Amino acid sequence: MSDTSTESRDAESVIYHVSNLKVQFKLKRPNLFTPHPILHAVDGVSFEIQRGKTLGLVGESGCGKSTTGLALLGLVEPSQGELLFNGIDVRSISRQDMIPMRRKMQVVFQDPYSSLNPRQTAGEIVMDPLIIHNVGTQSERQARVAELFKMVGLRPSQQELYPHQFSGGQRQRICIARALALNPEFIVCDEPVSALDVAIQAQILNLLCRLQDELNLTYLFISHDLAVIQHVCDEIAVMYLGCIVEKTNRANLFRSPRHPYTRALLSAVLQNKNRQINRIKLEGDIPNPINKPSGCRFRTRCQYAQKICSEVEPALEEKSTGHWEACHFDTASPQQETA
Amino acid sequence: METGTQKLTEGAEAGTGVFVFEESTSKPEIKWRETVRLFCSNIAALLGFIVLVVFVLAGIFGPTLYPADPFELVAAPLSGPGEFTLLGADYLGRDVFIGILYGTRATLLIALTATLVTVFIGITVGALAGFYGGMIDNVLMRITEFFQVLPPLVFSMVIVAVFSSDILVVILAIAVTTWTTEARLTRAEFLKIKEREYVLAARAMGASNLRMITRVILPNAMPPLVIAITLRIGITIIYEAALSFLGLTDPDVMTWGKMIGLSRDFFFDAWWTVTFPGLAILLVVLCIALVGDGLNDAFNPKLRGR
Amino acid sequence: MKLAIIQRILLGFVLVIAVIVLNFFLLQAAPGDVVDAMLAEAGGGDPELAAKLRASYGLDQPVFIQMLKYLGQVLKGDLGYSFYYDESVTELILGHLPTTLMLTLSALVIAVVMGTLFGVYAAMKPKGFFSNFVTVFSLFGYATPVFWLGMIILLVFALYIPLFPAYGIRSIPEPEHWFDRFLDIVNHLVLPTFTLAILYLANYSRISRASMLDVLGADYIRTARTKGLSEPKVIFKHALKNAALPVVTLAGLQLGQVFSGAVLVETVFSLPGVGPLLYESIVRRDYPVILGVLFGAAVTTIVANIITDLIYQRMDPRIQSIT
Amino acid sequence: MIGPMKQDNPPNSAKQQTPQGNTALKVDNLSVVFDVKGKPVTILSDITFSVERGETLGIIGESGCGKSMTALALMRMIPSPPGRIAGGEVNLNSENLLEVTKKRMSAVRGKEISMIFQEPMTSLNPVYTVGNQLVETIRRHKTVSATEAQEEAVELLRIVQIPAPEKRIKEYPHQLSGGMRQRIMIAMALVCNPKVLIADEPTTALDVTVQAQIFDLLKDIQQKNGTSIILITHDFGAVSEMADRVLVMYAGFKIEEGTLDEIRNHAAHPYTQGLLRSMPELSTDHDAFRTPLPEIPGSVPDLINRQPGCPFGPRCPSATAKCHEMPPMVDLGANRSVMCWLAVEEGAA
Repeated sequence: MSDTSTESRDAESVIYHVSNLKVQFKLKRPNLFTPHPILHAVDGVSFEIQRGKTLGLVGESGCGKSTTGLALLGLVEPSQGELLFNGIDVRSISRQDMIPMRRKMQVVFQDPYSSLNPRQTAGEIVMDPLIIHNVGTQSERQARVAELFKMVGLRPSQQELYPHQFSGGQRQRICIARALALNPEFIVCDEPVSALDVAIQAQILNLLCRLQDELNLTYLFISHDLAVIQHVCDEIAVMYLGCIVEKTNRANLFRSPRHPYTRALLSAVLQNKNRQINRIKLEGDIPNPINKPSGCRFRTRCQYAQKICSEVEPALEEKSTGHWEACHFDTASPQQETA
Repeated sequence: METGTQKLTEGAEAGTGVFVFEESTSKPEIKWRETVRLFCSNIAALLGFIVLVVFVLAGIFGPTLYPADPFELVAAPLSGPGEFTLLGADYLGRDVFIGILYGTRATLLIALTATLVTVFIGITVGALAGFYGGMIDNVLMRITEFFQVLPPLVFSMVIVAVFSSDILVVILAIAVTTWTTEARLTRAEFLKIKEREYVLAARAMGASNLRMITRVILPNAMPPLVIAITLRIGITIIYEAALSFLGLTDPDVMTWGKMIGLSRDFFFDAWWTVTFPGLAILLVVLCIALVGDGLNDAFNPKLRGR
Repeated sequence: MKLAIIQRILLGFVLVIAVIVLNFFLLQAAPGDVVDAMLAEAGGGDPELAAKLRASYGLDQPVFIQMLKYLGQVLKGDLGYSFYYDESVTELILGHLPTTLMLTLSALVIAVVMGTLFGVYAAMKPKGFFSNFVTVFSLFGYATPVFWLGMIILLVFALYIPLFPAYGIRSIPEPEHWFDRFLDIVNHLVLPTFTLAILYLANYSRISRASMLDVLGADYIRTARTKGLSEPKVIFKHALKNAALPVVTLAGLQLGQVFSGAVLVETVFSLPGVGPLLYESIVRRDYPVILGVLFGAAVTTIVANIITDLIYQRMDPRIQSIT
Repeated sequence: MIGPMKQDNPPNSAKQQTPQGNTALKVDNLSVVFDVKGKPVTILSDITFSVERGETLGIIGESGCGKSMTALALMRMIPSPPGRIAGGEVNLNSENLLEVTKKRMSAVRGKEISMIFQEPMTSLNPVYTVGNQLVETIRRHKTVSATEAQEEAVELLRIVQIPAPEKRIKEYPHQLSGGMRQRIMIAMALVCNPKVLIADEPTTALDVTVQAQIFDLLKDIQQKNGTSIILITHDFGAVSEMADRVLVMYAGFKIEEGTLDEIRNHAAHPYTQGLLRSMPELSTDHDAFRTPLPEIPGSVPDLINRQPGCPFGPRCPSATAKCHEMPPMVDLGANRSVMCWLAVEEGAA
């Protein structure tokens, strides 16, 4: 696999262009006399997804990675930002025009137990998108469903079964088949393997990779697991509290991570082969996204935090070719090695 | 061994060829069939169901097979069971048995219609509030809250007193005062199911709101609703009986509650005039409860024994 | 916390206003008005007098103005005048309220306390005899019409085994000593309270049994056991408080229905409560009293709901801070 | 930093210094049966292991393999009915916990053996303050006054590194973050310095960075108190991080046991091998990108309709006709054993 940063980035190769995306949720107020608390779930995120590639969004719970995915699919209403899918502004088009767009983008969720309607058989679930978009005749639909079942490694005879009669891994295969039904170009994989057992994870990851190659799919791959991200993603964006703190290709991120948070996250990964010796310990917990710290949002847990960090929010800047970072300092320089 | 592992990387689900275990051959079980099977294995529920069927048949065919007028004076006033009539006569000499027989039709009909109206209002309001949320939810829930502070029986007594004791008014009076329970339940179910990822997935596929409500969410919200509706029929029977007991019902229709109410001043002298109609109510509602319990167990086999 | 209470009371006030508005429109919809009632009492009158009277009562003004007037009147505590009883409706209702309150509150307290205990005990042995008893008992509680149960209880405990008086709240003549008078009232209240309580008891024991079973499966109960706490402590400290939450919610929601039950029980036992007052007024078509009772019942429910909310907030710390 | 000390500092490895027979907990042939629709289903089959003082034993397996059930069985907290302990011994201080009275058992819980759970969100009672729940634990096992217990509770919170413990102790669980709640759970488990601490997926519900903090804390406590830890997890990374020895479970059986190093590098059972290989790992080899991961086909067997023979048979790449029979447990010396016909053949050869 070649390094994507050297490839041309013309409009043709970009399938999704996101700039300054913000999503806010108005929370229930505790009583009538206080204003609604605003949760800034996604707070100004920009990236591009290359056609046929995988962009990984990685971060801990509450960092806004899933919300970003839902916003790209038009399933949550952004409060600000530009979303260009194949050059078309998704936010400005009418409801009616959105329907054909939906065929091109699909989603696979984390929990295969809650993402299938328990009242439908597996076959009906996979056929549903075809019915909704009125594709083909009944017999064509049935043929398509059988084909999809084969594609994801299920037997056609399993169409008659209900979701509760499948194991977790098989359910996730049904979800993938449903996502593929309309021949989408772009799929948001929202933690597709987090709820599965280790041995099953491998099955699903292999399937997703194989399908991407066969069908030339583009993935937005959302995960908290850096090992999984490293395994499948070409480009990676690290999110913390609603913002991207680092964005680069896979080789750069894992070979020379820059942002203190990325490095802490990497060193916190539990490894099978050896125990981490120089673990960077982060103090405390992720702050509440309703009351974010001023300035740099990572400063409360950052060992390099200075006065400026609480005053000015660092912008996401290209620190070296194809390597973007939001930090006031260059903390990844060699002094780190001695620490 | 190495070759073995590589052969397996294709992601198929079957065994490895050398060593094939019999695959479990459980037939695809269709959910409702399983539900019916579970229901029938519950003897009390089945018994309740049979008794209910008997009452319904009596309500439908009884008056045809046994033509009589429940208001007719056929026996000596306050004569006991077995004297002139099967279950005795009331203070004017009306036959208690014929009253119960004819009351079955009226009582069940009023209760069923009132339940349908109640459930229709309740589910509609609850579904809209739960599905759309936000402002719509707020407004509908404030309205629900308003209806909840009006004590149901008192409120329906007032409605009947202000308008009229026509059967339609009685039915509406029952429905208007009790739909809030169904609305709250439906809303709660909708809110819960709305969070499930398959609902989000349906939206991602481009399903319309109507499809989401009727095809995706409502079928999954049905099990608790079916149980609630079943129990609601029983509650409505008692409710209607209470209104009739107080004399707030159509004067030309004989119902079980009215029989008890009419004999209110004489029951110290003739226990049978209130006991038998009351037992009829008790029996029917009890059987409905048994059926409801059976449905509950059948829908949630995990909760059995609770 | 304090703001939440103020908010709750404000919302209650809005509901009261809404009930008054509803009352006004019901009054409009009712056949006849105050003047008709007065003239009927006086044995008829000529249309001219009627028109004059209507003008003096402001009945010729636009509906909206009349509604505002009515609203102001009710908020001042004036619910109108009963021509049948020849008394102010407010005073009439306040006079009948103590009996109703005594009956409903004692029945409710008995039902909630005993019901919770029944439920807890049944949940500890979900397959045991007592647990099955609670299930059957609650089934009968659901299926029995309260007025019929009252009549049967009267037959048994007042007629065949005459242990208690059959009707009224005081003996005639009344005993001299205040304590004897108190005992006399209690004696009269035993059967109606028992009737009402037994049905609610059935309901509460079922709810608390289900809720207790739920809570006993919770992770924090497992934690309490791994800490080595004794079983009574696990049940009565850790489980009970959590299991009681749904019971409190239900009790709050049901207060209005307790009122409904009281109407029927009072009618059966001929207690001088609000129930028979309402019944009589409906027979006499005495609309100011009918709507006054509706208003009173609604206000009682609203106040009860506010109290329930406050109790709930005290029991569940999660409610207090939402963020 | 505790990580490096563990490797460089000999005094820390307490178990190597102490003589043999320093076993904290010994489990023999523990079996658990559940009645499902009147049919007995064996959830745990003859589990045998022991834990040395100051040692961490990792129990690893996929969901439904019986690892959490093992923990509950040790505490005698199997939900009953439908479950029951069908046989075996759990020896702690030369006392078989399966035979002591209920009263004695509840005195042992929280004092000699403590437990922490996966979901710190739901494991604390939401309607009582943190302090209340800590104090009641202290007063259950120690005769101290309320104020003394209160002071002790604050001290415990300090030990588990909770900032501002005097303030936190008055808060309710919902006011704390997941990491904080797990620390509270640990503090509660430490009240009496238990000999054995069972940690059932203690970090699964937590974020990666918080997970590391909790592991460091557990190691710290073990080092100070010489507590034996039984770590139950599905994550080999967590086992590598914490454990000295590893026990692999599958479908209610112990299928392999050995030191961390042996399991990691020389796994004998095909299941263990598959599990280790199928795990995506952070690698420095960037060409490994998207190479298919070796997978274990199929999924965990249904315990109710299990076929006779080796439980892993249907999914095993090296299965032979012999695997229709139950393989024996093969002892490979010093606490190293494996349940597989392959090992039997190797032993014979």
